Amino acid sequence: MKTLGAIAVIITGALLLYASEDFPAWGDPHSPASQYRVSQHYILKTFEETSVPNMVTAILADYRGYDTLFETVVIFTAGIAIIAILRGPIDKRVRLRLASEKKLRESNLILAQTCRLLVPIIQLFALYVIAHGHHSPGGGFQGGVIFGGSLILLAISFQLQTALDRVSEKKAILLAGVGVLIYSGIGLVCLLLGGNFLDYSILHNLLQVDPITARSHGILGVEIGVAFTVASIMFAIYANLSSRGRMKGGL
Amino acid sequence: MVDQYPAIILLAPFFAAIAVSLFGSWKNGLCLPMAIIALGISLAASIALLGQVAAEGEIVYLLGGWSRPFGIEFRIDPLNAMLLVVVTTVALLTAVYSTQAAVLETPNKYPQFYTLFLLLVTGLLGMSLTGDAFNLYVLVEVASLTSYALIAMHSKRAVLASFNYIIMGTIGASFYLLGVGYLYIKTGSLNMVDIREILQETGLYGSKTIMVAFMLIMVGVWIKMAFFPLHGWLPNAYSYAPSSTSCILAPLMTKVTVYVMIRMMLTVFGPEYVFQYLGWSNVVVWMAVLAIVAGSIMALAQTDLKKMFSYIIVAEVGYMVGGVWLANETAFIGAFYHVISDAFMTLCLFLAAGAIITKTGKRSISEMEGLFRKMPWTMVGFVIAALSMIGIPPTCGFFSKWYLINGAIEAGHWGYVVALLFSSLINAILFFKVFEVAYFSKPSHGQEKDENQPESAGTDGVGEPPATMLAPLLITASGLLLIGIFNQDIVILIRQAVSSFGFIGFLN
Amino acid sequence: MIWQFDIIILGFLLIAAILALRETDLLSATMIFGVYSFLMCLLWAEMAAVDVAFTEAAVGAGASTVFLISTIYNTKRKSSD
Amino acid sequence: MTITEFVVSRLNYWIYVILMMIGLFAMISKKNLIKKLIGMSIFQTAIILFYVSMGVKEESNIPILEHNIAHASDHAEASDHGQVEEIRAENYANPLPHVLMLTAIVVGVATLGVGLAVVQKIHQEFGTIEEPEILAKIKSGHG
Repeated sequence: MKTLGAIAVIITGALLLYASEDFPAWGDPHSPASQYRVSQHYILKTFEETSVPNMVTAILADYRGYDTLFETVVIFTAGIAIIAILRGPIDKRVRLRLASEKKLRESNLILAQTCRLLVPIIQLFALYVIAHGHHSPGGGFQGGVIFGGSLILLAISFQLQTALDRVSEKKAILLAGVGVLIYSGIGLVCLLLGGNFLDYSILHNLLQVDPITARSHGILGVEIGVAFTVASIMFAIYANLSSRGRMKGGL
Repeated sequence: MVDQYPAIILLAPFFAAIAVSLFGSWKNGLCLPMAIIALGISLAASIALLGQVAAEGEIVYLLGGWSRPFGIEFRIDPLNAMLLVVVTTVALLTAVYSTQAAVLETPNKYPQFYTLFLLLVTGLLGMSLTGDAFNLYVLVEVASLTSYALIAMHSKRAVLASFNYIIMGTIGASFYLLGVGYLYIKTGSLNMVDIREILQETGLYGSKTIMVAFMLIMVGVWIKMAFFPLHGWLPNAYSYAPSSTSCILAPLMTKVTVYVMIRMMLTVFGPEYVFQYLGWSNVVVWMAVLAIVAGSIMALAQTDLKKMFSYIIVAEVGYMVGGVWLANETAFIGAFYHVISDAFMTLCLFLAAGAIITKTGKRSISEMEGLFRKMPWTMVGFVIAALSMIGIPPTCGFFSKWYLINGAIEAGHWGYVVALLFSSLINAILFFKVFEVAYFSKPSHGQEKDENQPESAGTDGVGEPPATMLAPLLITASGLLLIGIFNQDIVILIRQAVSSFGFIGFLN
Repeated sequence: MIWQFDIIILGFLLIAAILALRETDLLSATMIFGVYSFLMCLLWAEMAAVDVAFTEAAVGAGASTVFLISTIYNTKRKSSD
Repeated sequence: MTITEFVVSRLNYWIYVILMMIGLFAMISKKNLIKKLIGMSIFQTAIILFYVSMGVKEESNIPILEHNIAHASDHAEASDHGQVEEIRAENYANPLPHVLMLTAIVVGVATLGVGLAVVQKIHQEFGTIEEPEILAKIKSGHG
């Protein structure tokens, strides 16, 4: 396997290096990828068409919103998949190990207090990242991961149960579903109002704004949906992986 | 509403998946009806869309209302319209089949199973619909992630098979992604049609990057469809998966990926580039020959029923890849016709295998004694599928082979003809081996067998499977005959699509 | 883009990738992998891909590492290669 | 073109290939399943590095409009067009690869998560995560 792998790797690598000879230089502003009308249009027209200064957010949630919908679905799928894989009958061995582990935990005062202090700040920051995605780097994914991270931090520094008391696994999956539903629901509303799927400009009647601002609002709505899904799935994945799908003990 | 069919096809299973995940754990009984209703809607919409495409030609659906190179679009021509009907039909039949099977095989994961199942169908539908090269990658990943999980949900061996599938599947998808990146760095576009136009207009045919991009995409897609030297992950994954999973994965995953390959070759790079400029068809057809021969021989060596079927799939992938790369219209018609008929043949085989395994608990061919007596209707379905696999006239398997062989003769590729005939012969041997055991041998150890059987089987040996398992099987079997009988209509549709690609004149 | 910075990080990246795969203690390997992710994040930020860098910092260096550690905790720490 | 310029213009593409091959080799030849997954992540991030590298433009800024430009074009209709500072494409990095790679990162972590879940399941079933040991257990009829 090792020699076979090495041969395959060397051949592929040689092929890729051979092709890279043909690439435009790194950082060349006149490379085809940057010169072609797609990229030009995105840079020049995004603000005009969606009134979002952060081009990445606008392309992510609007021009290529369909991609992002399925990106959210990928995360959602991963969450469901991990539950489906790990859930099973309870194994005695693990339960024993968990019992011994429990005692070590509870005593660490500094850790507990720092965490108590940090978690709300992290969550606040996450909300800021989600909401400010139009104007600065960030958006639903990043904010969602950070929010999920705050729950993971809670679970690591106390016990998994502490975090699960606040957001149980069932709730997390429910919230993740709601997130995907928000995203696709906005798309569906567009479809029902007579536009194409995910054509937010059609929402302008509903929101009482002009079509361009409607796109901006649509993007915000979509980002919120993404954040819901990502935050809750990140936590659900952690909860499952750290406890072997048993929701007990954990890291 | 009429112009929203493409969205409806995709969204019906998608929303059903979310609904199942939201309400499924609250009421398990809701999962299956929701799945069946959604797939029914999707099937109806895809049939309507097929009618529309057949009448009006290619349909473009702009997502988000953004025009061609800026947004993502669905492009539906007769080929993928037919594929959509195939995918939704197979999914619907499998959903009906899973009524009992899912309860038996994944008892405590009922909502998860249906969520993943519907998302898998969504991914496959999206893969066939999309007209955007990068979007295809995302949907490939949706379909792959769900299939990893669906496979790993079951037995011990399935978990390991799933891990190998994750590794191989990720390599395949990443190669595809890299190939798209290579295309992007040279063309600056991600839209399939747009890429082809830029390639033609700016004279990029000679570019090394484009050639390597083509190789990367092909290798990536071949890994995903288990083309012979890259097939390693498939047999274990499909044969150890729970039966309702293998019933949906085995017929659809490889076929949809073959369609992706067709789309990449014809829509993105264009037949001119692939067949005329590169001129690799001969090499690839020989690889296909190798795949057919190797797949058949490996199938012959198997004792496990489902594993034997999995190796037959490896051989069948060789048929389709070879047919496409023969680069003439007849062979292409054969290849695409085979995509359709093979989806149903494989479904029929796996449904039969699933029914047999659930009822008897036996996986090995040598343990199939007396099945004709015990489960006559199941075996009727099995026999029709087997005849189709071998290529006996009224079934669809005959017609696809007919076109493939004619195409190969047209292209003067005798190696492929021989391989096809050889593989049919091996299939005949394989299936008659099964028939022999199932029809002629009597169960040697009559009474003590009962203890090994699952609770579902009655106390006095084995009977027919429940109606929810039998009905899809028989519908599929009759479908095989219908596809065979109405082959002309399908061929006309394929020809309509092929004529727009302009195949004639690319003989090698 | 600042090419001097680019070259330095690329060098470190190579080292980190090789070390992460050569280390037989999986926990250390995971930590080095976290470093690798973080270097990637720096590199992308330097290449003006701030959103990607942000995501990688949160996902690659954060979530992935935690997932890996929790798996190692539940399986075993020593690797044969 | 000096040597430095040549190296700088190519280095990113070389390094990504090397990183990708390191990852690929690990995926194929490592025996430990977690090592394989780490290799997989390296493999995927290398591809992301490639994509991000092709979006770079010399002297360009992050793809977010500066406030004054955004604000100015807000009232573009009102003021004379000549007064407003125009958006120039070469001032901003190509945003499209960034968008695509956001998706790829998320797909990567999802795959990693599912892979790790499968590894844990394998450990539960076989008691080991070394490939040869698992295969030996299957062969001896344990599996």
